[in-house]
Amino acid sequence: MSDQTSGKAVPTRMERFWDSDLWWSFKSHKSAVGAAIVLLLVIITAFLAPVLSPQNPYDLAALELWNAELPPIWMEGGQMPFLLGTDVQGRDILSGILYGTRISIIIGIASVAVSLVVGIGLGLMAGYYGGWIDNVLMRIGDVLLSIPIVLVAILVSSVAQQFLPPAFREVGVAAVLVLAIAMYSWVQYARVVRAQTMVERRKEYVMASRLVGTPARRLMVKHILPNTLTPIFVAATLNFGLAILIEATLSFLGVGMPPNQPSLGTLIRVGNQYLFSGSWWIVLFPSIQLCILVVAVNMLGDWLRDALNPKLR
Amino acid sequence: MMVQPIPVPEDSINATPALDVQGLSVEFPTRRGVLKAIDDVSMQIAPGEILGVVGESGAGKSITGLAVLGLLEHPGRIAQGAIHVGGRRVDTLTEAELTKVRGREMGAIFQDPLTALNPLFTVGKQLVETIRLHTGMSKTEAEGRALELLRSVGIPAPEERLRQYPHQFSGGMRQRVVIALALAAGPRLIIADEPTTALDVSIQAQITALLRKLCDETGVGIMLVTHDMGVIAETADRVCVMYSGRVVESGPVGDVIHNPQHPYTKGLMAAIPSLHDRVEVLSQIDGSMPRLNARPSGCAFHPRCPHAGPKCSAQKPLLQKVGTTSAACWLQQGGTQ
Amino acid sequence: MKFSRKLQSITFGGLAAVLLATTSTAETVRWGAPRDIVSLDPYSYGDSYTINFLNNIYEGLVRYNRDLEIEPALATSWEVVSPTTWRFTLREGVKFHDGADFTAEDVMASLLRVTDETSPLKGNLPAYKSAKVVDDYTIDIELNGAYPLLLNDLTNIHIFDKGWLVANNAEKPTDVSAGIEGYATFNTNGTGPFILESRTPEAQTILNVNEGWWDEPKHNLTRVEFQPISSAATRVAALLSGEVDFVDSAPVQDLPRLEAASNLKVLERTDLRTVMLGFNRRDELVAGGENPLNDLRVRQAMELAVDMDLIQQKVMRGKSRNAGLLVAPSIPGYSEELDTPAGYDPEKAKTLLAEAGYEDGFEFDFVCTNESYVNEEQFCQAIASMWSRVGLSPKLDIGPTAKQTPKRANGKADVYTLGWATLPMLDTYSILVQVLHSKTGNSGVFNWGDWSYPELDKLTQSAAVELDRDTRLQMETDALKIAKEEVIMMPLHQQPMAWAVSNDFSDFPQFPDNKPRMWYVTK
Amino acid sequence: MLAFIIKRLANAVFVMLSVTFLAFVIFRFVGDPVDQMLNEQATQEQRDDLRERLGLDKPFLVQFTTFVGRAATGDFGISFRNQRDVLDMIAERFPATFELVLVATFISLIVGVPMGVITAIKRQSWYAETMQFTSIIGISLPSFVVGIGLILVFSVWLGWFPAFGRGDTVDLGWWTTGLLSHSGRMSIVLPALSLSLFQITLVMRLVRAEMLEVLRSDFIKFARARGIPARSIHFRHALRNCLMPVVTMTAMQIGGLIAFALVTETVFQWPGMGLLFIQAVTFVDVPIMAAYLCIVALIFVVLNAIVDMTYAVIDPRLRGAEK
Amino acid sequence: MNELQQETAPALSVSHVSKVFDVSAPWLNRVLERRPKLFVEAVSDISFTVEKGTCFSIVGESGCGKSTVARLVTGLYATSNGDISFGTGATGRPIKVQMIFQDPHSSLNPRWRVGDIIAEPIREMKLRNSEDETLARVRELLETVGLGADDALKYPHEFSGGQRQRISIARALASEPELLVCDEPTSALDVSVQAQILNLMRRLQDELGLTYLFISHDLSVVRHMSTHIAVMYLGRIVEQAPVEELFTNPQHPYSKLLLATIPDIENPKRRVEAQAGEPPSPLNPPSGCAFHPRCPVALSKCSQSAPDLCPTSAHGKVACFVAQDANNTAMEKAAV
Repeated sequence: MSDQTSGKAVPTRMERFWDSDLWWSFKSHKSAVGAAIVLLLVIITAFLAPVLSPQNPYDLAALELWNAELPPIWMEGGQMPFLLGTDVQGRDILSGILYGTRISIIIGIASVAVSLVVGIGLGLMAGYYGGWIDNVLMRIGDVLLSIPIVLVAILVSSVAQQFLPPAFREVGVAAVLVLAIAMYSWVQYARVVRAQTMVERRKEYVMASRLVGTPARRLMVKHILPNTLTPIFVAATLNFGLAILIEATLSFLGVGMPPNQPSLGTLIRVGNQYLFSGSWWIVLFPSIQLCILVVAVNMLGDWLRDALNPKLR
Repeated sequence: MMVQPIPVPEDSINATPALDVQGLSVEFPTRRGVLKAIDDVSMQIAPGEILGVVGESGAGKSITGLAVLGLLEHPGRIAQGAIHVGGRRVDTLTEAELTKVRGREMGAIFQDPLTALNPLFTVGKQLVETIRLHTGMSKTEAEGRALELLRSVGIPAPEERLRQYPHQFSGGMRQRVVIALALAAGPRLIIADEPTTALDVSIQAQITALLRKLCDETGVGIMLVTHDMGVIAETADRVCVMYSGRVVESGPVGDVIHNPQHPYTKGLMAAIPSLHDRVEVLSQIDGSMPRLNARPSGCAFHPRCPHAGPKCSAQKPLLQKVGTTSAACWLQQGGTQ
Repeated sequence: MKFSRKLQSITFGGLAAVLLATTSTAETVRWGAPRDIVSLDPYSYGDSYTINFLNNIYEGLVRYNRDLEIEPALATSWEVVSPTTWRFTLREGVKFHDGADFTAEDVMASLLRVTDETSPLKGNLPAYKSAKVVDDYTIDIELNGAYPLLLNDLTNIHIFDKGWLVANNAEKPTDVSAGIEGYATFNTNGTGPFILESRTPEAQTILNVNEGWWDEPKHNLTRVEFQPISSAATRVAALLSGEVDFVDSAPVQDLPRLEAASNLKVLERTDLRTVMLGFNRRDELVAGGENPLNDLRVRQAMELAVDMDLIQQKVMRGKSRNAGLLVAPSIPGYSEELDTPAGYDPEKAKTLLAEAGYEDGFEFDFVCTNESYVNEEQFCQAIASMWSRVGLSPKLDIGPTAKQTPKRANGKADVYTLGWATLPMLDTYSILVQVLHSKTGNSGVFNWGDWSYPELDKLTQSAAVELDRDTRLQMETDALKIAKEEVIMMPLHQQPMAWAVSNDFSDFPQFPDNKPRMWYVTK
Repeated sequence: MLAFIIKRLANAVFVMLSVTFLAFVIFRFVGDPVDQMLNEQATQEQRDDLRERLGLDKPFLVQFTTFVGRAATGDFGISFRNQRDVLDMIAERFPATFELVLVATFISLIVGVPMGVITAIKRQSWYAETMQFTSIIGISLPSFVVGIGLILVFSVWLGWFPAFGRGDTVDLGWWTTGLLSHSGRMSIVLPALSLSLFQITLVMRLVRAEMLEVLRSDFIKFARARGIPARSIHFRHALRNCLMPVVTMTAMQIGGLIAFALVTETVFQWPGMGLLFIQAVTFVDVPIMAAYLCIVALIFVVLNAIVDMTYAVIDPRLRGAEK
Repeated sequence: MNELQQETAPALSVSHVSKVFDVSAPWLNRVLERRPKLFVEAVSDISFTVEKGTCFSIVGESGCGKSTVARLVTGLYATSNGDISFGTGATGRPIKVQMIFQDPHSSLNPRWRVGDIIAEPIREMKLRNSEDETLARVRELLETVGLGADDALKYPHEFSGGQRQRISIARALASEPELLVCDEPTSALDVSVQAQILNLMRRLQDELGLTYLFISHDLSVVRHMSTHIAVMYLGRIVEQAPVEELFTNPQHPYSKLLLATIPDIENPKRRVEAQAGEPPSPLNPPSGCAFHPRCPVALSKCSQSAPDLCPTSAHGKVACFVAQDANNTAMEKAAV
């Protein structure tokens, strides 16, 4: 009876993955592979920053003003171990970039994670129950979407930072940024999940499960949720890039990370002041790193969107 | 009411078939190798004839229709064979040349009338556009013909309907509009891909009757692609049974239904529950149609065939005349050994 | 039809405006400023940058000349009638921009306005008690005690036209809380060398020459275009590309580049402003816990731990002047022998900290702003870094002035920056009474750390009423000495002041008070 | 239709009320307004007096109602720092931002739509792939980095365009425009370019996605089967069907651009509302922050409502829905 | 006595059940346009009983309310009116009901392994005590429906449509029901596969003593499967009869229309002009008998009042004035 399926050993999860269209599409996309490698490299180096970088740029005691504004190593006056030169505080640019990238990535991931949890949870509820819950949640979303994200982030960030007690300032600023970015982007996930939930809820497999008395919570989590994740996954990847950009923008505008805990945006803002004085390396390298990071993320997200879109296959 | 066919040179009407497909193969290159969706398919449709192409999903019947229209989706391609529409070879035409042939020489009707019409244009606009494109008529002339077409496909109050948008039509009426559009330039051939599947039973009968009538009146040849043997029986003159990308049997409708030659056709006919007699157990063909990337060697049907012999798995049978019909089966062609 | 005519007139109007805009470039200063003035009303906001700019439109009774000596302006002469009464004789024939005559009533109205209860500037005229119009061109000013610095204060008290104030219901300073705009906030009527043509806040303020100015113009300008460009990089770019021809605060790091540009010259000197650090002297630190900053050894250690020479060289590009005293050399009361920077000795600093019982250091808040002083963000980081290296744990808090000032003023800062130029008084007394004096009454307003040194307070109070200049200056110097010995505040440097101007200007005098006086500029 | 409009308006009012609430919370709780208004020398009596005059001693709800009532009439109070009517200040700056956004939008449509169409219909060609790749870079570059780069290259090195400001403006009475003067036109080039870069890629990608979607649809297949030529299919049938999302997004993005322009305005010192806002944030000039928030939201909401209503006019399906 | 009653009591009785959906325009539209609330009676006042071990079918065109009946019976929808009651099962408890769905693609969660899909009812309803027993039961069920035990580890997309429908049946059987509601179980399948599924269902009916409520639009399938048939039109049962009676002697004009228009392979009714007209919208049903605008024999009273479902024969019922009149006349004649 089970004609073509019997006889073959059942593949494991990993084998399934290696054999999947997704993996195959990935392998055949040069740009996606390239982007993944670059991204992996950026992330690994960022998280190995304490090991890799010659200096801890957040440790005030490690900064030596004598080493201020040294050019990159290949230029005249360049000094070991400052491969990419130093800024005006004697902060090693390479170390600053590695640590700054780490902050950017952490804020990006954290804000995506927070907004995912909130967005998926609320989206599932709105989509599954409908009615007034749906109405209230979606109206809140409308309001948040009516205020452009940069504005929300600036306001939240600048307002909330005021209320931070000094003891929490160091962790607090990053947390505030995460919340500021997440506050906006959960709406997007909530909407996607809600729409998808409303579709899935009517599907027959959900009815079949309801017929055997599966409780609503389990229905949502075990049945509906896994089937809404594909578009969410794509959106999350692209939003990760966006979150990094927003964080950089806020820091550039001066309402983000402070100069003694620089993220990439802060490094660019500070470096921008030295653009005309000849110390171009202070602004150039962080800018390049930021662009590389976001381009890689977006390229991967772009590929993922096409690869996971059943209509494009 | 009869549609005036666009005058065609007298001699070509009956002399050449509306459609002549010879040895057509269609391939889809995929990462797991090249899929042969259609394998060596041949069929002819005479003017004024309805050829039913029947088969289960995945048998390649729709792809045959699309290949004739030159509308295979990327990366599908015609690998072999020749297609002549009204005597003109179309499979070698460039896209630009094909564009001139489509609509003018051959029309198409698709399954879902809801999505087949551009929602942003009125029905009249879409009709006039198509008519003028192929006939060079003036706008007023084209409008006149559009009215005539709508009337001929049985749409009441066509003057009013011309100014309406597709969403203002019911499903059956919309399918009539689609048929009118396919007929707009008086083609010799219409590819009707599951034209009744999306419709209710009572409407379905109206549409098949309409197709039958138009075919008789205008002499257009129709390729009726469907999975519903009943529709074929009601509508077609001849039938082509497809299985796994190949034609396994073809012949006049009555003969194929009542006296099928190929084991697959036999099984298929027996599997349809009868409207008249009640049996305890339906005859069934075990298993399911192979996927195109795992087509069995020799006769594609042999793993499911109760009569299969060694030859069946070794060699591909060709379509051979058996009485009034043709079948591709070694049983009919001198045994399975 | 009607519409098209309207459109026509608009277009013609537009064309005319375009023509005007392109023809009036003759002797124009295009001024790229680091920030906008906040108002056109000099009394609405205690902001010296605004007041400095408005001095081109409004004038006081007296003014500083090119050498920063006081000279007559709207008053031609003055005499001290009694220790508490000064009589001013006013200049005749002076006209306001709207044509009204200048009289003693105008001075009276202006004094009332600036000393009004709601005026943010009333602290700038601390000795004022009342005034009395003697005749059209004579006015008496009554003081609440002997006060030698009245003229210095008056340089910055701009004179309004009374009639204009009355007509526009602007006799009182604009009161933000009332929720209405003051007329003087966006209109002017002064006697000065330039007349306001137009103003778009944060975009452009345009002045034209006042042909009817009472004084003999030493300038040849016809127009001043004032444009705030807050981003330093953009400001430099605009200067390099020739879009502006004067920048009054060029970033020090860009000076070599600007000097190298063929069309520009850089004017630099050290500012009168001394930048210093203040200490929280309350019983507890902001974060709680006993306050080590009350221990003199700790403050000394903090001073010794900072390598000001290195900062001068790297952060300030050699442009600043390291200070050992809280006032600049040209300020009366300055003493050269006291002006000895503490020097850099981290070992001794550690020893002192150990002696005080803080060998492991302690945590404290270090509050800086990011735009008040030259390269403030950078030198704060550098200082924090140096302190870290002797074992202290400064928590650096950098933000805009508007956010940091409430923290500093309300005692929510352990260590903070402050710059003091003694302007417009140009006398050590200014810093003594406003910063170093204990917080009592109108004194010690900027004593944000809340310290109290009775001896210093006494010297300050005596200096206030001492009419003999030398005695007074000695008292002031003595007070400074106490401040130095006790490390009440930690002087850092006199910050550099750099203007970059186009070579088209033949004369563009720079003043140590960092005030561009357009009436001395020739192109 | 009427019900639709009313519902749309009700929704808009709800959104505006919520945003106003947010603005009010900022206004009320970001620092003590009294602290911001009075200087350090003020006595406790002065403070209490001011508190009473501002109505800060009233219950929260009363304060909010007053705030909403005044905001509805455009009265956002006067700026702490500039002491001018906040609405006047914003109105003064509005033309600058609006012109910038308009020009940027124009550029993005002119460039983005054709690029989107090309990448959709010639999906496999090298130039389509190049454009697609470039668009990822365009969407990834932070606009401040782009702005700095543009200034460096086109102002400082090449000296072609001004680095800052708006150039000469022409006062039309109710509007000041930089587009009528040469220097104004030169000045807008770089900021508009920098602002539109992101937008171009957005439009391009949207058009591409929509085109691909529409090109796959049955009615396009049917149109091809009728022999409609490719050009007519692409531009008459397909493009028209994907214009609505493009129009929607463009209109919605105008709201977003107005806000996003603050980055560009900061880099190019463009005297628009965004610069005003950023400076207000720096100086904690709360009335301006609150007013800007409300006004941007209002623009957003109004554009949204207009788009929704245009929808009903453009799409025969929605038009016909009311019988 | 009691036992006897249990034996003969029907598995399912549906009496005067209606289901009304509120499809009103939003509140504001209604107020502004002075439109009343709008309800659609998807199912109106239907009654039928299903005897144990039989197959009761409901046929009709799309939108006639037959799927709604299926969902009402399974409890996915609540009734607006009327009662649905179940007989007593073999164990003495009320009969359990399960459902087989139409679309084998959407009726199985694509992210779940087949084994988990089939085990879900067992786990949810705690029908087995241990995991081992559950898995054994899953294997057993897979084999019952003709699949291999090792298919439990695969995902639905690895199966063909027919196999998926088998999985669907296995899942339905997992909760050990005695009544299966089958909503168009074969309409998405190809003919040869349809035969497999129909045969399987017949086999299971015999082996497990199942009762079917079978919903379909396909008359030939219905004829093959059912013992009783109800024909629905616009929410009402217009005719109800044992299968042979309905096919040989349809009473209602709509039943006649259906039989006349379905394609018949054996006796193609070619060249017969099909009856015009389309089913009316349920939003705006015609007055009286809903079929009257399309009815060739409609009387004037047909547009005024709706006929009740009245018995015409021992087992047959019809809701048509004309058919009832004819019947009465015939009976009178017979009586005379």
